[in-house]
Amino acid sequence: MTDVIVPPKPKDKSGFFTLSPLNKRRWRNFRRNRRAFWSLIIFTVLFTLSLFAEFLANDKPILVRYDGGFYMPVFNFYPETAFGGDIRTEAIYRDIEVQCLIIAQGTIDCYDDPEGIIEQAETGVVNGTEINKGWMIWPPIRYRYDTQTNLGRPSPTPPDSEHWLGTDSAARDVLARVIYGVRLSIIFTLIVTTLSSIVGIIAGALQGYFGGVLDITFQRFLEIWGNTPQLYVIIIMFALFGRSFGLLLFLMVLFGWPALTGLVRAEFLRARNLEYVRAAKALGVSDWTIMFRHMLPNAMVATLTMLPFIVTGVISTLAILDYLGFGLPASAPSLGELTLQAQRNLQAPWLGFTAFFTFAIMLSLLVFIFEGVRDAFDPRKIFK
Amino acid sequence: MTSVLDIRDLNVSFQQDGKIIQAVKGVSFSVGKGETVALVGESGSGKSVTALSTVQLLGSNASVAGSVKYNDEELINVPEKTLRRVRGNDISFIFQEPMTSLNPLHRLEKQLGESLALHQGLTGQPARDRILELLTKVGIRDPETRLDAYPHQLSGGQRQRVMIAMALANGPELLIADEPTTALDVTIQAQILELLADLKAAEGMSMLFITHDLGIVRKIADRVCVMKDGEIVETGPVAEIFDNPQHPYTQLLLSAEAKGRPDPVPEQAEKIIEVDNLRIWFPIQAGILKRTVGHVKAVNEASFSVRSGETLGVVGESGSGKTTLALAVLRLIQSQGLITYEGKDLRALSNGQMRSLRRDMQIVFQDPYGSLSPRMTIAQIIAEGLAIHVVDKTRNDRELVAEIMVEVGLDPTTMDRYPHEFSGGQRQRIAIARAMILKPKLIVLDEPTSALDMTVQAQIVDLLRDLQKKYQLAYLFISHDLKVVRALSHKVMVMKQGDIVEAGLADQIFDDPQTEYTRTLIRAAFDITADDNQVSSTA
Amino acid sequence: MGAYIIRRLLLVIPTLFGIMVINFALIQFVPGGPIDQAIARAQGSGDVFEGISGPGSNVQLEGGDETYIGARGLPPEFIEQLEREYGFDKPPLERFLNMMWNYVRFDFGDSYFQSRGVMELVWEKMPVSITLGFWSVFLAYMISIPLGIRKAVKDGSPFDTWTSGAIIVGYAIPGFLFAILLLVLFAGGSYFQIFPLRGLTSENWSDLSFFGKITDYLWHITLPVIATTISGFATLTLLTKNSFLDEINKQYVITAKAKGLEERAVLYGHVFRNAMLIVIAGFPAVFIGVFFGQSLIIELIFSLDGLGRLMFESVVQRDYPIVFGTLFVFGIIGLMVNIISDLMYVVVDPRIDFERRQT
Amino acid sequence: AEEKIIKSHAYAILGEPKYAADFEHFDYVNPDAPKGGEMSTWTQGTFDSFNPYSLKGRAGALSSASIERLMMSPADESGVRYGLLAESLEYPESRDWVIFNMRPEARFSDGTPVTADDIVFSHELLMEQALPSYREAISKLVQKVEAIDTHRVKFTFMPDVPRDGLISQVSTNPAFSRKWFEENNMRLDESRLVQNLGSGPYVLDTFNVNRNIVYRRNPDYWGKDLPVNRGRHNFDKIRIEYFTDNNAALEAFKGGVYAFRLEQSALTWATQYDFPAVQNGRVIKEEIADGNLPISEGFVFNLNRENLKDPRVREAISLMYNFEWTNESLQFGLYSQRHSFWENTDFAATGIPEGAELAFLRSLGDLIDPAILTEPAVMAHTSGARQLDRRNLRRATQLLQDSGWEIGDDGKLRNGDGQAFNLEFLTDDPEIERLASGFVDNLNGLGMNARLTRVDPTQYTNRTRARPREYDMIFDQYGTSLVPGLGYQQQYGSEDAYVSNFNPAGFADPGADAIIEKLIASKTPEEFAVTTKALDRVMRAERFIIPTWYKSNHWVAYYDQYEYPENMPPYALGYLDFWWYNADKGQALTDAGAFQ
Ligand SMILES: Nc1ncnc2c1ncn2[C@@H]1O[C@H](COP(=O)(O)OP(=O)(O)OP(=O)(O)O)[C@@H](O)[C@H]1O
Ligand SMILES: Nc1ncnc2c1ncn2[C@@H]1O[C@H](COP(=O)(O)OP(=O)(O)OP(=O)(O)O)[C@@H](O)[C@H]1O
Ligand SMILES: [Mg+2]
Ligand SMILES: [Mg+2]
Repeated sequence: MTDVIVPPKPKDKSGFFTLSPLNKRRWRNFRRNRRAFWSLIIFTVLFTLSLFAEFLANDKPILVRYDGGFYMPVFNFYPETAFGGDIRTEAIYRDIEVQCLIIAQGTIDCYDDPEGIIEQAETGVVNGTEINKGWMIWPPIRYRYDTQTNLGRPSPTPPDSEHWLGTDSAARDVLARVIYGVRLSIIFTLIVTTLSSIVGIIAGALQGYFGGVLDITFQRFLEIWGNTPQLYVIIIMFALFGRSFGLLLFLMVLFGWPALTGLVRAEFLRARNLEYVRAAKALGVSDWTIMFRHMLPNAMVATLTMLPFIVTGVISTLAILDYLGFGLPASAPSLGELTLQAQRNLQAPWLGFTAFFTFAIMLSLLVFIFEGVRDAFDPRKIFK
Repeated sequence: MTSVLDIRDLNVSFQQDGKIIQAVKGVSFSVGKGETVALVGESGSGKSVTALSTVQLLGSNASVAGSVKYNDEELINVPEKTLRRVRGNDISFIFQEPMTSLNPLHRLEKQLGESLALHQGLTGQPARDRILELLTKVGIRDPETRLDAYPHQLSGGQRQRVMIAMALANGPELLIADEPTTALDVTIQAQILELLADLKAAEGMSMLFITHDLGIVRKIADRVCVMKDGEIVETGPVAEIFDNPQHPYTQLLLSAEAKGRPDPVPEQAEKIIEVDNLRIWFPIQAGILKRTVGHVKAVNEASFSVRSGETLGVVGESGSGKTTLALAVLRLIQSQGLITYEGKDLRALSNGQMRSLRRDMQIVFQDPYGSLSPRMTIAQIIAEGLAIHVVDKTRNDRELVAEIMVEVGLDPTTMDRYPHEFSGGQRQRIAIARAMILKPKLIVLDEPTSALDMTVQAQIVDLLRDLQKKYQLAYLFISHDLKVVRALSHKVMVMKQGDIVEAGLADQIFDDPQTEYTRTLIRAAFDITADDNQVSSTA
Repeated sequence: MGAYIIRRLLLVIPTLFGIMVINFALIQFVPGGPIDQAIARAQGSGDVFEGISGPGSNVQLEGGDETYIGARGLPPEFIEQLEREYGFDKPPLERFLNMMWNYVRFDFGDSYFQSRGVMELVWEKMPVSITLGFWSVFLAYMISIPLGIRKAVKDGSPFDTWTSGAIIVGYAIPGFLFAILLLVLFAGGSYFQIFPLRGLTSENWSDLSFFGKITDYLWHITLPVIATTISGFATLTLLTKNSFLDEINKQYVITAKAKGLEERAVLYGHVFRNAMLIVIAGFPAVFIGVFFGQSLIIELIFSLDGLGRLMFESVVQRDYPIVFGTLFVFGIIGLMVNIISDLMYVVVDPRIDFERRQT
Repeated sequence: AEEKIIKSHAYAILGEPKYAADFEHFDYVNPDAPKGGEMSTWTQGTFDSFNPYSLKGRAGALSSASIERLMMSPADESGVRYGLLAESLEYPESRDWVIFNMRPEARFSDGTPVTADDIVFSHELLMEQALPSYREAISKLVQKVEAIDTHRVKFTFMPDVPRDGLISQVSTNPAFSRKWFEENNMRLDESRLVQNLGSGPYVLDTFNVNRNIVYRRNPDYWGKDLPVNRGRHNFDKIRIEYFTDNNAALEAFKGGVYAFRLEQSALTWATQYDFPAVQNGRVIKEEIADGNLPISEGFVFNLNRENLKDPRVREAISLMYNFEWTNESLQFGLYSQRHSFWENTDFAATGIPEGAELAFLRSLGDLIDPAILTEPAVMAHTSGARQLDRRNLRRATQLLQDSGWEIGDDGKLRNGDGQAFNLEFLTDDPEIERLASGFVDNLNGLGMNARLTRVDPTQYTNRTRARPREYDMIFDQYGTSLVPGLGYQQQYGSEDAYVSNFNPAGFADPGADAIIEKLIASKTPEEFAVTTKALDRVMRAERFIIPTWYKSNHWVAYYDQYEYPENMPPYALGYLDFWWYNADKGQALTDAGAFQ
């Protein structure tokens, strides 16, 4: 039968990976949902930006030119002595003296009259001697999440040209904290959500699909697990291993995965009776494929709906843990801590607004993206 | 004659993944008061879409243009409220796919009682009485015991009859019936047609009747519209069309018939499957505790065998346990008794062992729609088996899929669509393609041609016969269409209420039925044909 | 099915036992126990909520018995006596068995830090918890489900878009910030003094007429309930919407429409049960949950004394009788509710069963 | 041998009581203060008990206020007691015992007289059911308590304990009613919503758990005309409102739910008190001088840690604390830097030792570092406006280098063995976390591996109670007082240094021990001053605590209906005690709708 026209399996232009026609259709549908598509783009952009937080907000210059050499303080440690100073600890680039040293090729007079020397250095000659003028490239925000600023005013201070979102109650730049905080929360939640959803969905699917003893014992296990006071486990683990990002992550996955299990189990209990499952079985499809290729896409409503909320749920659990004092280490740029500060400092509404907008933007983007995904997977959805 | 339904220049198009598919193109016809118009034509030609668009029951991706007037009232682009008044009461619907058309979570009583309450305000005992009456009329045995059943506990034909009862409940003025008798055995079919004829006579009910069974058309229709590719190619009084078809397609349609006889089975053919004393009883459960209060004896002590290259036709009244038997043979439901496949006891195999055998035993389900995963494209669905059971390594899956699609009469360019974007007959062919692509040794076909028009039906029958010859396939062929059974089967088994009442060689059964039941069955089948002849001769 | 239920009921016992064992084992490893808490108390600190409610604007009003507390030495005898008092002089196994024996007889003992029975305390906190639990669930369901259905019907319309926006914003507002905002705006002395600052009822509640009592109660709970509910719409609404979207195009819905049913009847009579398996089956849990509604932070902000506070406090203070007593009782209830939920699945969808599939 | 028996209306630990036996009223009260009105204020949390003598339950505000004692302390003298239930006291010079002569007119609020037997009963009750720590302490001091007759009670002290402070200790014993306890079957070690029967000026009026407690002035109070009570207890009612949330409480104040607020939070004080009622003068916001000895709070080193044993290291670490920046940026500039353990008093060491102090220090010989004799007393360092002060950084580096900690090429401190400098700052208080985070950052800047660990209060207790102590640094306090007392040994003595909870640094120094011995025994204020200055000097030189902040004012805000005496006493704010209500102003406010 050579005359059969096989619709070409469209090749993806990128050539890196090829999408099946169905996935292409889904992707097209997703793209047609402009809200979801733009949300995805914005989210990706924001997230990518936040990945480069060190270059956006830092109390160290990205690049330093000193005495003919290049220095990258963001990555490397340089003592002040490296720039001709006399302090052997890390150079404090925010100090005018250090800036002067860098610009004026380590002129020691910088300790006495930094402004003056810098002014002279502009001319290329300091105190009569010609110098190799240095320079620095700073990130747009000259604060890291834990940099305490020298404002000379009680913090929190309202937004101004120096601190675009003001400072928080520990005199730290709110914008810098938000940038780092967003990165931290997103990485944290993506990992936690991915891991716990995978485990949770698989567990729920197995339970619902196979039923019987597997279901009944696993459920009991979940019940026991669900009744374990997380706070104690967290306290114990923190006491044993110290507070850390990784440990908290591990604990959140540990306690987070049953969230979806019940839903998926229920959907599977129902779906396993449907005719197409029987058809797949008759075809000899393996249980695994039946579960994840046939049933899951159809039993995914609840899961897909819940996912953005699980993501934000992780963020807010993190926030609440911070709030209750069982969260990340103190100086970590946590959004929860920001909210707590907002509550404590009602006179500083910019804290509350920042927290709110950060949450709202992240959540809306996620909800819209997942709505798009859901629609893209909906065979009946049409896009005008 | 005043027309009850007047369709002018109806255009229906679907939006499908950015493309526009024109399903109905400028269709115009009308149905007069008390008149029965039959809509026949190729599978996928737009019959169902035309019917559904009359009262705006198409999904949101359809756009309908033109005019549909019901008793001079426009139904296109009018508020839901107007439509609601008309639907169910004045215009009743029987949907093509009864298997999926009932609410799976409502008991029969509720499904039927709902329209009664809605349009007649009937509740309580009177409603119940009426429901029982309706069920009896459509030939459901022991209707009292069925009131509490859920749709999934009914056989395909039973569900279809429930649909019919539902449609007739309010004595509609216009009945739109989309292949209402496909899942019914000939006796019941006759009973239903009679019922419809009565209603027509007594209450002047008009009908728009969609079917591929030309026998029925001859029997009950006044006029016929022949559709092809979304257009009406020919229309006229029944007799005229049948006797003197103008359009080539009509001619083709009328001449198409499942003809011929199966090739004889080679002598040395070995038994593929052997069933001994198979019994399937469904518990009847009550209350949330689900106490078992009795059993539906779906299949009692069935024994038979099929050899390779052989076709065993299974016929019997609707609800007699054919589907149940078929499922049990492939170990898709639990059963008692012995099932031996190539000498192995199927019931003793582990799930894994069973799985590797599945390549060789395939099934086409009675409910094709339900058996297609709604979120997979048909290319995926058809090709799925290929991924599990290596068939032909040298060739690309999509090529194989395209090939089989052409063989069953589907357009391969549609392979990336979802199941719901097809017509009933097309879905049935998808299900056939899915089974055939694996070239298995045994195929169970549960009413595989019920939704197919004559031309396609003939094509499929030929295909089945060809494949059987080529690959020595064994078929377990379940059908109500005795002509098709005749054309395909070497042996025939007749079932009634779970029992095999008669079994033997096809010729023997057809020519010399032993039991009364078989005789009635065969008589009924040929009665209608006889009637046809009558109609055509009198006209 | 009957056998299944009996099996499930019997399994409650080992499960509960498992829960208790795990927890008991766990607390053996928690740094800091009731004794430390007692010592902290003896030294005049150990307020659990200080970290949350803001650094103490707390004036020491405990009567200035400075010489009494002044002798805050920590002789070993003191600790020994505490240990005796809390039963820590016995080996863990014995303590555990004692505890279980008592619990089996529904004797939950007294709090370590209050001379009152555990159940008495729980009982006392119920009004607040029920109020917050009931109203937030009630509002969430009453608003979310119809809203979700509407959104599904009007999928993609401007209505769909703006309601999505609204519920997301609601969800994104950190509950406690919102609570404070409400409090400052509508209860505080700065803006509108419309609602009361704290409590469930007025002081003179018992003197009010029946109608007065109701209005007084509603007046008091408005702000806390709004604050607890605001974020609760999003999930349920979107779940409803998406579930409906999945069902709304199915063939049986068209059948229902063809019967001439009204849209409402189609949506609520036909689609609802099919679409909302999870929501319906989850309802018993939600309903029971109403009685144990916990919203720690709202309780703190509105000075309500509910279970949220009791439970958190007991965990942090290592008030183990309360921790274990509540664990036991809520554990039993939870296990029962799980059974009911599973039965609900079957009620909603009779095709569902829990057996192993043989085929 | 006949001992001289001293009989007096008052007892002073040091020196002489200010008021003679026939005084009419305390100087600081307004003897003509009008009676009436209501004092209302708030407190945080909730209450579930009225028995503050048990660890169980949270006692309601002022729940022990109605319990009177044998003697009371005035607000303008420290270490002095005047008779309350007791008219006078008698004791021998040796102070082996003391007899209190009780006022026969004293009555419990149910009308029954307060007798010597009740005092005996109270003592027995406390010894049986009070906190073990208290029992422990008292049983070591008091041998027996007996009623000599109905109104004379005698306390006999243990033979070998120092006598100082014993009398004043027992003179503040509460007086419980035997009859009430026995009739009602009450215990002292339970939490209950029944108040102990007392004899004081106020009785419980109403209470609402989780909402408020109201006390009412007892018109039949037996002691209302006593000189010690003149001009006091002016309010008819005292109402304490309960809020869990600080914001809610403040809002309630703004809305007039209660009328008096003593502010503890700098943040609130600096930012929240500009609401309309303050602007239009309905609410008065003022700072009232606080003459109390500031508590010696600060960042405490764990001296048991090897790394922290060198005072130069401790000094280097101290230099990383920037008081000026912290106060300015985080504390609204409301605090002062503390230098001394007796800050703001004449007992603090200043400059180079001279005179009696020098002589005393010399007498200690080589128990103390000779540098102490010649160097001025250690003052807290100053820092510039920048969080990490370069000058201090340089100096700290130098100090560390001197003590063997070199900064490596990676900027990390290492000792000779190549070990890094790890330091954990432990806290359970988010506020401290906020205030100390800059300090800890600076330590990292100095090349240490410093981290700030916050744990929950129970765990904090657990870790600070553990021996050896499980922290490098914490924020804690040392207590000092204006009179000699036994506590000094517990706080600074080397005997208990390892175990004592009052010595979080584990400070132990033979020189300090010698000074403390003298300090406890000092008989006159002059003697006391010499010894405190010496101790102050020695302890400051040890730098075991980095002195932080203190404030010298009470921050109060109240509706303009309360008034207080012109010459406020140094040691008490007295808003529940000797303030009074101006009915006219109160009426005006009420008429203007200030209250809810
Ligand atoms: N939702 C849809 N989206 C896209 N195409 C559709 C959709 N529904 C139907 N079609 C297409 O419209 C055409 C007409 O379908 P229709 O169901 O009316 O056929 P039919 O005449 O009833 O056929 P059959 O006899 O097989 O039932 C078919 O080609 C089908 O593929
Ligand atoms: N799950 C079930 N529970 C209870 N009864 C059932 C169940 N499935 C089928 N039945 C009953 O078993 C009998 C046989 O059904 P089956 O589907 O095998 O009939 P059939 O011969 O295929 O009929 P049709 O020709 O109408 O499709 C019917 O009476 C049906 O009601
Ligand atoms: Mg059709
Ligand atoms: Mg069937």
